[in-house]
Amino acid sequence: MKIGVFVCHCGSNIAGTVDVAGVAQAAKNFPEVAFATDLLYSCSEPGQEAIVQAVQEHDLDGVVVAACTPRMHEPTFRRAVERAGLNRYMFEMANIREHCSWVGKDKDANTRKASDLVLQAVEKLRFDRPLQAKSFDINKRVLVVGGGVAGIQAALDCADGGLEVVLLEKTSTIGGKMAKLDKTFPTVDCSSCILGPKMVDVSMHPNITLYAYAELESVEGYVGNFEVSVKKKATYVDWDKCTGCGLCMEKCPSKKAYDAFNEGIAPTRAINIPFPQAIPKRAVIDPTYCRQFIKGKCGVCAKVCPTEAIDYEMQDSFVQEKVGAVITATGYDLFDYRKYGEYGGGRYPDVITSMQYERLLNASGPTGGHIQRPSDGREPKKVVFIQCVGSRDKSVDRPYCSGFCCMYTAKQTILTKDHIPDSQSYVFYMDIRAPGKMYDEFTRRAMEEYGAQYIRGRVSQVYPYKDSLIVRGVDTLLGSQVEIEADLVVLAVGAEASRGASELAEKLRISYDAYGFYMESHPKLRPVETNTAGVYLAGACQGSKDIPASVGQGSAAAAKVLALFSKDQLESDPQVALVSQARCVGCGKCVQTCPFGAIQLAEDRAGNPKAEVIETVCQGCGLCTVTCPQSAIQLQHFTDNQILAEVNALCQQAMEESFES
Amino acid sequence: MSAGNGRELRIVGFLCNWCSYGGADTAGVSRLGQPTDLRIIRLPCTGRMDPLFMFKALLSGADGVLVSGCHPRDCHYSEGNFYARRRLELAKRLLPTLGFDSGRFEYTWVSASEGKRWQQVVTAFTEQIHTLGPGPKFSH
Amino acid sequence: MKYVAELKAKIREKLPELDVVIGWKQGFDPVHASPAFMTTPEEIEQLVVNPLCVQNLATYLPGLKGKKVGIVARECDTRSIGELLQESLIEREELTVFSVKCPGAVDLVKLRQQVGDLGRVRSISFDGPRVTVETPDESSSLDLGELLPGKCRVMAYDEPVLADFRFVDPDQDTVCREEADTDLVALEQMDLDERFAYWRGHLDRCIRCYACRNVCPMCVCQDQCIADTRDPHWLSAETDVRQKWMFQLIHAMHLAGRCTECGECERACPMDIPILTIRRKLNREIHELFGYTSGMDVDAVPPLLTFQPEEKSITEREW
Amino acid sequence: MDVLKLDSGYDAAFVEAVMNESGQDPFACYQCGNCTAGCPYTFVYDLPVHQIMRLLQAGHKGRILQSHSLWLCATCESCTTRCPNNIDVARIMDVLRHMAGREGMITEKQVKQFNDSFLDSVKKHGRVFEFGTLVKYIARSGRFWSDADLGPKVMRKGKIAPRPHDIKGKDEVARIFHSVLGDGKK
Amino acid sequence: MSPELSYAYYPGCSGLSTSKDYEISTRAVCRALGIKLQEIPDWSCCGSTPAHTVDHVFSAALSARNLSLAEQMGSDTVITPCPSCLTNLKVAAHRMEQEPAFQQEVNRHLQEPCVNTVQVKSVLQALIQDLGPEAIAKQVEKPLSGLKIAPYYGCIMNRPPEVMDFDDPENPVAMDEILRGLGAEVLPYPLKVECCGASYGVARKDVVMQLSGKLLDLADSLGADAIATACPLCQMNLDLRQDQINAALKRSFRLPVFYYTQLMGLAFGLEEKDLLLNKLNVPAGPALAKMQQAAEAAAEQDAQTKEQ
Repeated sequence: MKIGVFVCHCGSNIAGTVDVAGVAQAAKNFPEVAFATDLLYSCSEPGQEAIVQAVQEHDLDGVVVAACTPRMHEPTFRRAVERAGLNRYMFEMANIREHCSWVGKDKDANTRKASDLVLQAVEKLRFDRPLQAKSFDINKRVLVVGGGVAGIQAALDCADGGLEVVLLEKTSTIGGKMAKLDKTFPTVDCSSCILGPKMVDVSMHPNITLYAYAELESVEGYVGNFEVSVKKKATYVDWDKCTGCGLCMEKCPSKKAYDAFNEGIAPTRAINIPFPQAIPKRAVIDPTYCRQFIKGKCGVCAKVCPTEAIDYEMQDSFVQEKVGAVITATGYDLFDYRKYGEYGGGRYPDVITSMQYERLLNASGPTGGHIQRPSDGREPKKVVFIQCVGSRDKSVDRPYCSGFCCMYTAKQTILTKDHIPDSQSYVFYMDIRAPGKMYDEFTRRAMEEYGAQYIRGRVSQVYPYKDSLIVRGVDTLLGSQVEIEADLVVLAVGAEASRGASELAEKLRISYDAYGFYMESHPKLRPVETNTAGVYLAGACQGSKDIPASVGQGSAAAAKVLALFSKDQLESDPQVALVSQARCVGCGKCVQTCPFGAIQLAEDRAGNPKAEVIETVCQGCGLCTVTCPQSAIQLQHFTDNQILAEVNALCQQAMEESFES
Repeated sequence: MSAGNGRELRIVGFLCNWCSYGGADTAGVSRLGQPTDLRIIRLPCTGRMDPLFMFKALLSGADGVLVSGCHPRDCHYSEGNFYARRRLELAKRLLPTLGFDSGRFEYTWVSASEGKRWQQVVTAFTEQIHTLGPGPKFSH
Repeated sequence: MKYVAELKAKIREKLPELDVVIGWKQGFDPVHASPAFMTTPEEIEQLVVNPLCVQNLATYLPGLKGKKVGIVARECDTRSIGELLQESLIEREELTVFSVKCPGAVDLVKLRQQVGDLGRVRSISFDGPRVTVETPDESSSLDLGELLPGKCRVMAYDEPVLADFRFVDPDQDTVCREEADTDLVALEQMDLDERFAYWRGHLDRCIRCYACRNVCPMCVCQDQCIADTRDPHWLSAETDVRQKWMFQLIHAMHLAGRCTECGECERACPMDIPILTIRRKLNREIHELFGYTSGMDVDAVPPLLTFQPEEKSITEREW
Repeated sequence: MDVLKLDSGYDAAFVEAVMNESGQDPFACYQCGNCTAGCPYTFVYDLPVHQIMRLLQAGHKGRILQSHSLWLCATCESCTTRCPNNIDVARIMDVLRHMAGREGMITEKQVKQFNDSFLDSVKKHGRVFEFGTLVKYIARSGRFWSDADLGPKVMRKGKIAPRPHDIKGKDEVARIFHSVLGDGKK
Repeated sequence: MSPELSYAYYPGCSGLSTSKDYEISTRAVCRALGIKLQEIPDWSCCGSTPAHTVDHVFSAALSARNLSLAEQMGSDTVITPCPSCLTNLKVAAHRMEQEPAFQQEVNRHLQEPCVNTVQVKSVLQALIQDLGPEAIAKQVEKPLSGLKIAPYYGCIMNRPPEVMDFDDPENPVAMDEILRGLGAEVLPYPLKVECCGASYGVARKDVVMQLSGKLLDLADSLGADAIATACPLCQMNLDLRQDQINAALKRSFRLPVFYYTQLMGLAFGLEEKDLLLNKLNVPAGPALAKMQQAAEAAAEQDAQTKEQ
């Protein structure tokens, strides 16, 4: 075998703390290395060209590139060696940037380490064998989880692109958080005026199947061929019959139900259609408030329903769908404002969240768009906004900036002035984060045109005093404690991962961060992909986002799915398990442990049982290889011999040193 | 920044591609400094981690072995780390009987986002191995 | 044993339905018994059951898969059979178990320590706990309890795991017993360096004959043991102690959660290396971790082929 | 106000000492001002707490140790409880006060005198003898007793014990004073 | 009654003097509830605020001497009525637990080393967590019906939460629960944990006038008949200095400031010698009379409804 080794400078990223030329020099003495050199930027066009040329000039059989992490550029270099005429799997990478030059300061130690990592890669490469991908058919349907604006956009774009879409929504209507908003920044245009038509498009689109009030129960399979089970939660109303006329809601005698759509700011009925523009516009019974469920008698809705749609006996039901890709657009939830005891949220009725305020501002909200204090219905004149409630705060485990609160708070001060011209808004802020197009101009308008008082500092305590709320904070620019006797306090609550996000991630086998936000494949270059092939992200499930960014990601995820489905077949990753028929004794232990059912027992010609891998089902985890005592089943590209070669490469030297000392 | 007396010891890491290898990358991208003793072998999953690789490494002269994968329930392959946990825990418990300090081998879970945790793990484990000193050797 | 006649009669009765029945017969000298593969009534007559019948005959079962096999088995041997069944390495319907109450066993290493060269033994006879050994020079009366192999001292089996026919003499007591595992205790009293030196010393003597592996009833790999191949290349042919040590670890880990502690490995070892100790340690840990004892329940799943999302007995390290 | 020299004025040894003695990282502070916002004593401070934290980040020992605020903090723990960055601000204040005391920078003499009188009483009796503390404080501070109006109320109602309660282990308590603080006060 | 509760008891110096009423009523209430208090023999001062403003090892050593004495009694829990003592004892125990080196250093100065095995609680915590509000309510003979009370906890009873580890640091409710159980009307008093000025009454009287004045003002604005407190220092600032505050702020508050244990004793029907209500500077009479009237009015109404 003739191996070529290419050690990358990555500008000064590697060369700054690793003697790159020295590593290349050392590599010349490694087994079967026929050529070694250093390259300034191996991933650049000239860098790749140099590799291709060297392969052809020196008749190389395999290539090692020592550069960044394989999670970044392995595909790039595989394509390069393929261009040079080699099989793309005759290639290994040594990660001497993320695992070496960037984490160690001692250049000598880094250089030794880089050299070890190159030897390790060379030793592994010596056992590499050419692998060929297999093609398999795919199911060109896509599942979109979450019917907020990101999910709506993704569903519409996919459907317009000719794909069949299954859209799943947890609540009884699509629209998500955006449907609750009054106006949107920085244009102050009406939220439902821009979202409403899109919601209607979803309901009218021939390619979209919408399951509202439904959740993802389970996911099996892999890219191109997922099988999902959808749980349709019991609504106790037959939606095929329900016309959304609202008569039931009008007559329902249980009037104290929690109104999630209105953020609990006013009660609703136990049978409920969240808002007039709901899609689908169908009623749902909340059994925790419904008298029929609590007391076992009532039946008013069943009596008044003109289409006899009420069904108190309804059970959850399940439907199976086959899809080839999944877009998760499960959005976010709001920080629990009760966690700051000093602000009294939940104890003092006139301390509310920004989303509750949004419902007070909204003409279709419970107050008809008139701002009224929850405690006494009085119109507030002095409104205090407190920012960063559940953002940038380690003490509540929310150290991140939610990103949109500064903007919506500015919007709310503007709307407050619009609604109540003789009002005064005060905003306590730490920093104003307004880096979008027309964003900073917008916050300046709130201050300059609408007279909002911005106070740089936090609020330490809010408490009721007579008819008002005393807000005590600091103005750090003045270096002084400040107090405001306010009528209403609005807490700009931050975003957190949607409740249940981690459970969904486990079903989809995607990663999430410490706060439950989903991990993208690469923070810059693959922002809507996950590390699980065929699963994509859109919107705030990946991290807090405003509307333009969510819509943009919805479209981006759709584009990714359309690109994936542009071919009729996909190529499977050939790094799968392979059975040595000679060595397999047919004990079946691998069949027992394979998480994917990718191994079955078949008989050889002599009728002996032998394990057999279904290549397109195997995901390449290697669990079987460890399970097999005679090592008869080997994960290609991660064979026992390859890992043993790596272990030996790393330990041999230590062994020799220990004999020396 | 080698821990301890300046002389490096040999630590072999086996990391799953999806979580911990990514976590180590995240640590690198964030320039979170670490001791230089560790060398990482990339596995698709800790389910691929045969405990015999650990024994092999220790018998071949490694002073410490570290395995790291996805947190339980977060395995990219659903179940790989569940099997790994049983196998590795058992192997760890056998070490003292053979005359190896069980602290020479650790397995843990670090997700791709946990660069800081990876730094802590590497630093603490390297310190631990330096405290134990070079592993038992076979030279007579 | 008194039940031998009854046993022979039953085997004779069943033999027409079976391809072979495995038992013991007198070996090449007075102190050795050897396995007997009985296919004819004449061969049945040679059957013996006494403390010299030390082999775990279950070892032969996987190799006879597909045949109708009868087996004479002591209680501890049925544990191996149980494990084999559990792993589907043999089929229950192909198997007839003639379960005998164990008469005790003689560890020939211990016998040699008592009477010297075993080649000089003219005859050996058993009467309950007494063992009488005749050599040209003397006749010595020994205590069977003193001659028991280590494996009979750490776990007591009163009943078989499974049986089709059961043979017990009236008033026959269980010979094996549950005492402290002295080998393990001794090992645990050493410090780490001493333990390392202990194994390095013992394993250095290994001659890589693989008798331990060949005799093991649970070694399913048959001719495909990874010790004998370059693909994968786990072991080199070097005589370095590390290779020998690695082989023992491969064997032990492959048996983890499966080893039935029959002790055949240690009995077969020509160098008297205490390799059963490693397996016993693993079994002890497995019991502590998973509450599991191999071979005792034909329907159980071996602990390393399954998992719990929350492992109650595993405390993971915090960093 | 003086120009602060951010480069040459940075007293690294001081910052490190504060970090060591308090076990806190002042650089975790992002100056939100919550400590000042909630501090009941801000109205009598010359430097609000968040500025003390900022001066600490800037390494300006002099301005910090000369502040009156250090001696007016009552360790009510508002700042610590509400700090979004989990800094134990009250402990930092305590440590700064220790340092100021050691360097003889006592800007609120009366507070210090009251504390000393209190501790003298503990040292002498093993428990604090409130009446004695008060008498001693008045003598020490040389101040007109501003609480003279309370005297009759307290006395008449028997609210203050007229005699000390000496404990058996008072020598042991006195030894703690000597052995931790040395013979002079820290 | 639940299995007998028994604690090592640390009264604190002020209990012998300025807060004798707190001390006596605490003991009486515990007696009535069957709680056994074993006073730590020869306990010494915890050092209070003055000690920790000087040095942390010093402060911890003064506290640890008492923890060590409690250990020698064989007790596993020590309780104290005074929040200042509580804080000092708890901070010492917490830091010794967190930092073994600190514990060693502290022990170097003690005659008997402190192993740090006893748990420290306030009497309030023991009452609410170990005994429970139901058991307390059961003991009530004369409900405090009609009495509007502002519950005031003081600043250090629950803060910082990492150390004190009891109740909500911003909105504690333990005392509310007890008072409600006594039949009183507990007002939603928002400044439950705001500092009253602490020990600055002597050296910086102006501070206490402002801070305690604010507390009284808020209680007054809510229509409180009285304030209940759990801290000797707070009680002294609010009660003894109420006339000074009135003079300084030109106000005329007449709010009695009870120890919550006095109110418990009152509701339990204990005698004056167990309550020492006469030690309050602002007399309790008017408030109690009002309660009496309310009770009579209620009884009358009750009788009328029965007649009807």
